[in-house]
Amino acid sequence: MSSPTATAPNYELIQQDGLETSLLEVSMGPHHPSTHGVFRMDVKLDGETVVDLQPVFGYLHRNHEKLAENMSYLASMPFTDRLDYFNSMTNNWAYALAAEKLVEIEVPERAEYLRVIMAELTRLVNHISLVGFFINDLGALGTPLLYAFREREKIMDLFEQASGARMMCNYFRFGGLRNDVPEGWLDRTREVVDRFPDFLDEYEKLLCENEIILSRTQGVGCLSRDLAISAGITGPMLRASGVNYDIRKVDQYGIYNRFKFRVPYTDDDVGDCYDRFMIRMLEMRESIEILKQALRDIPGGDIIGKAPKIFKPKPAEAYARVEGPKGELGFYLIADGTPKPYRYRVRPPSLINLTVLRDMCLSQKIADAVVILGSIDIVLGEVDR
Amino acid sequence: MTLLGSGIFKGMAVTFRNFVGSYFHRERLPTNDYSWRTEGSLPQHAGDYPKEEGEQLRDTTTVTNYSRNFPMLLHDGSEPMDTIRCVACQICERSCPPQCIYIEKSTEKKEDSSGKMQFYPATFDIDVSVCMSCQICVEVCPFDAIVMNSQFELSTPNRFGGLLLHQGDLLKSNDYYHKIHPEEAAARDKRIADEKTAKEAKKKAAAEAAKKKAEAKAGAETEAGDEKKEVAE
Amino acid sequence: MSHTVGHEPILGKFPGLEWDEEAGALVVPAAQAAKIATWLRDNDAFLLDYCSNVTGVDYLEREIKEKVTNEAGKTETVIRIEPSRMDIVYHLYSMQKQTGPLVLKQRTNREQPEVESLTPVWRSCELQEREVYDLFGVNFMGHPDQRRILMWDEFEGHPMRKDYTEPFDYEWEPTPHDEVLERHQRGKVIV
Amino acid sequence: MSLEPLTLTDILIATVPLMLIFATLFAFTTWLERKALARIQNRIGPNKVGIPCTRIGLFGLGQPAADGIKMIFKEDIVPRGADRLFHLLAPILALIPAMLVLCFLPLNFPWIKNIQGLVKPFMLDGAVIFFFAITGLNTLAVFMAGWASRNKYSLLGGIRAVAQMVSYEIPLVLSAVIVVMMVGSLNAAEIVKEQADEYWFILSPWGFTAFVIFFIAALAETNRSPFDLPEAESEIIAGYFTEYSGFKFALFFLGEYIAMFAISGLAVTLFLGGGDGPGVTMNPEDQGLATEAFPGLSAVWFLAKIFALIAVMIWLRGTLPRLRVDQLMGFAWKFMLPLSILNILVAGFAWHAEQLDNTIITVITWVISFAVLYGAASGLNQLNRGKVRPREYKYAE
Repeated sequence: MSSPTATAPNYELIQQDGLETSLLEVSMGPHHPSTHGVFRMDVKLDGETVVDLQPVFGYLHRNHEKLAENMSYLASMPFTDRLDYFNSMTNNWAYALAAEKLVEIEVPERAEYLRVIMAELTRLVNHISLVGFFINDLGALGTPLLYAFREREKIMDLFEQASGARMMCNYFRFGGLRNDVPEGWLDRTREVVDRFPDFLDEYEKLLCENEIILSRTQGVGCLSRDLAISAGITGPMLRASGVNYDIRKVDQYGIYNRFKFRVPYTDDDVGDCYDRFMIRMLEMRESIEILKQALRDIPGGDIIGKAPKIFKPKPAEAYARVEGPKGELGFYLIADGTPKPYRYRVRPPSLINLTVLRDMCLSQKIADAVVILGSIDIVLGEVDR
Repeated sequence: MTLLGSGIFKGMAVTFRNFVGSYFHRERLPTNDYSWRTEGSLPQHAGDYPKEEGEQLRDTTTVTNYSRNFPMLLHDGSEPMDTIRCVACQICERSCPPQCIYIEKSTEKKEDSSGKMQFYPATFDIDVSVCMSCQICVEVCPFDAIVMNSQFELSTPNRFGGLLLHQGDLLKSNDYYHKIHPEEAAARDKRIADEKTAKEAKKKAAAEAAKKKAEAKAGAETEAGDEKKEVAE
Repeated sequence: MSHTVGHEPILGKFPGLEWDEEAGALVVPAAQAAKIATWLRDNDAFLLDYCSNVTGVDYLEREIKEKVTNEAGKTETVIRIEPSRMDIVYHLYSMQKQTGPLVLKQRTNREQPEVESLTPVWRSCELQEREVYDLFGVNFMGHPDQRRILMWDEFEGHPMRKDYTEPFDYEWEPTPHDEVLERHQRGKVIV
Repeated sequence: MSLEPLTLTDILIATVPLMLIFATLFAFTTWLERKALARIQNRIGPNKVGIPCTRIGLFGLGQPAADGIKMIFKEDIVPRGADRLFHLLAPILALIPAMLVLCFLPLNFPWIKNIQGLVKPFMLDGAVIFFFAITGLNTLAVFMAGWASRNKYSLLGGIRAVAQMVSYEIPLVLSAVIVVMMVGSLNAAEIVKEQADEYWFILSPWGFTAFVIFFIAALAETNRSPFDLPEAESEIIAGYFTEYSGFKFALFFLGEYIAMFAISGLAVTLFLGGGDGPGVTMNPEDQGLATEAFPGLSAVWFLAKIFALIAVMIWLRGTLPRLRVDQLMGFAWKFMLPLSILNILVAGFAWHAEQLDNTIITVITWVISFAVLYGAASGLNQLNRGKVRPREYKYAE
């Protein structure tokens, strides 16, 4: 089996009666309404059809890894918030997991539960706003997006009450969490979680049967199972391509083995934008199930384990990964016995999911290229780091 | 067979319900009227924007109570510089990830609020154009001297000077802290008090133990020697 | 739980294959990397079809002081010089068997780093190897599209190398806290 | 009926109030659209700009004026290398045809009753043909803007606009043909009179089908969502007016809304009975003029119907995403065109059936034609849709 690689269709310019035609080269981005940030696609068009597409990265590059290598372990924590600024909580968690692997800190029970709650709330936030943005890319005038943001706001309030900030939470610490949640927070969360399915019902009614959305997304941006595995696609995108692989189930990090939840995936080898959109819609319902169980079972107690005052791990290597809302978010740390990591590496799901952008966009329409990019779900803070 | 275009009609029903609902159900309309009472009372905290004054005072669950923005320095009494908690140990300066804190230690010691002789910061600047509100300075501070403020109306036309907060801008009283973050401030004060009593109890116990030991060891020694020992403690 | 992949069966198969116990990684000789990778991917015992993470690690030449107990039973400090090197690290998982990770390392010198590209084996290496090329200056032989990815094309140097220094004409926007930065750059230890 | 030649005063009295009214309505419609969209999206919408120098908000009714002032004072930027002349002409050309066709809407404003000569515009015998001929010019303006901007997005937008407008012109005209067939006249006033006498055409099966086709095609003609491809924000920035700013942009904006009024006005004329409504009797002997309960009632009804249609347009805009360009063309050629041709046949048979003047036969004809049209629409829909339908998903425990 050889690795499937991208090949541009053998495209030939038509020359007729001495008239020369050429492709229309459009540089979509770095400021374009729907590249989700400063991302560029150099597109070659034949009429409306995409003949070639080259993603161009690096407009938001700040060498996060180098910064972190010149900083104490703890000081990188707030910078992980800024990787994928929709999911600061899961970013924190992945980094904390990697650091905890280096020094083996016990995480108290309550902190583990709160970590799961935060991560699943984050997943709701990410998926709901992603679906909103995705429909926006399809050309809806922001209505689904604003409904999504209406609900996101409620979860953002919860984050703010717990951590003090809406997006840059900086809430996780090695061995636990920074502080306990305030009084009554769990009740407010329960209320939000209980009402979320109603919103999802409404949202599904608005979107899932709409003929225009169906015809715009089905058969668009197909990603075969083999290519998805080979290209290292993770997260909802992988499951939409027909692979049942969820790191919450495979690695069972944290306490995910205690919760009963299902992982939606598709069985057929289509993997188009509709699948990716629907898998995210279905995943939100499962997140709500996890949240309900976690909120029911959460014990009292300490919030942070016995972490050393000065974090100075012995020389070792650790790779930890979590199922972030966008895919596998991994942190690879090499300690050399100093308070700074010798090597600090982020495995960004957004960047690696973009590997197949070209393959999916070729010979689609330019409007589809935007939709496909939307369905990949990227955040440029993470792509460029 | 479904009705022709039924998906579109369902969607239109949803938007219509939201259209009507936004007039009747408050929670469908997350934004509030962007208005405040009089010309003079400009918003000071995030909570001011969506809320009327009375409503905001009653509400302890949202924005101001929990949010953090930029750090501030705490002082205990009425005269800020005399009761400043900061002892210019520069831990926060060293652990600040974007390195936005600048401290100069004083050359001589001064009495702090509890009467102890301590250093104090001769200069304490925070460049809020760089600060990323991560709260790590608050966590590392062993003296509870620096906490997060929730004031955010800091915009200024001066890009260089205006965003560099000096000691005078940063110093806030503990009462102010209690007003903006009541729960957190109460917890912090309780912890400080607990630590203090624990420390005192420990000290007392240690002193007593030492006393006993000394007594047992050399019961016949003079009082002067005993005193000497206590001083050495 | 995820099962780590046993490395023992692989060691005998290929000459020159080493197991780095400290790092927990399989060190492959650079010339055979693609062959071994393909074998690992297609062999039924491993089926490592998913390459999660690709990165480089730059090791400068350094002196390691070690306390060694000599024959006489005395401890003495020995200075050992570890040569500089460049590691390219691959984290491999199996999606079919749900096992992993197996860490694969290609080791090369850091003056003229050159390794075999594994992009033909796993597509997921494509962008990550470009990133390693960009930030570490490692040349991947057989990479279909080796260009800079994060830095711009005219950029000189490879910023993730440990000995990289900013060029003197680096564009710098003055801020009111330049003094603070200066003090930090004078070599304060960050706790 | 012989008419006196028009004087300049007559023309001014007929046209200036019309332009003023529609310019005001344009301002009001932008406010309405922003407000309604905001409410659909659970926002408040414009609510601050009211009477200047006071804090009286007036629900943001001053917003359009503020927008207008802003637009006028904004810098007019023409890209380097653009064709300056056509860049300037395009927004003007976009506005003129839209304004022009407004004159031929059978609006019975009270002041025109007194001037005998001014009845003439409403009695233009080829009003419907004239309407389509003039609105066709809009395509030219859009393409001119797209080409002259020297911007690839503008060009794409211009190309899309031409393809879309030309394609949708056909179902638009074909559905209007049905009304012309039923009435036997191209005169707008006569069409209205016929509907006032018999029934509004929207109430018959073929009329309803024709109205739906007309309305959808009208959305496409005026580049409204879900057919706003020429200005698709998420794909090609702002399409053909990407490079327009300031007053030129305002002219485009104005032209677009006036075109909306015009095409809704035509829909009202053709299918919704024009100025007909409670309190209004159309005078058969005095073509186009009506006896009203109070002066201007007929015009109010007409405008109310226009606004009803515009409200639906806004509602659709707030709900639907955009079609793709091939689907858009497919929809026009594979769905709307066959359906409207079939509709013409159905309408023809129905007209003959109605000539028999038998209630039972008429009812049967209506039922049959409804069934035929709905069946044809469903069939075409199924054919076009292919395998597109909601899917089932699996769960792994």
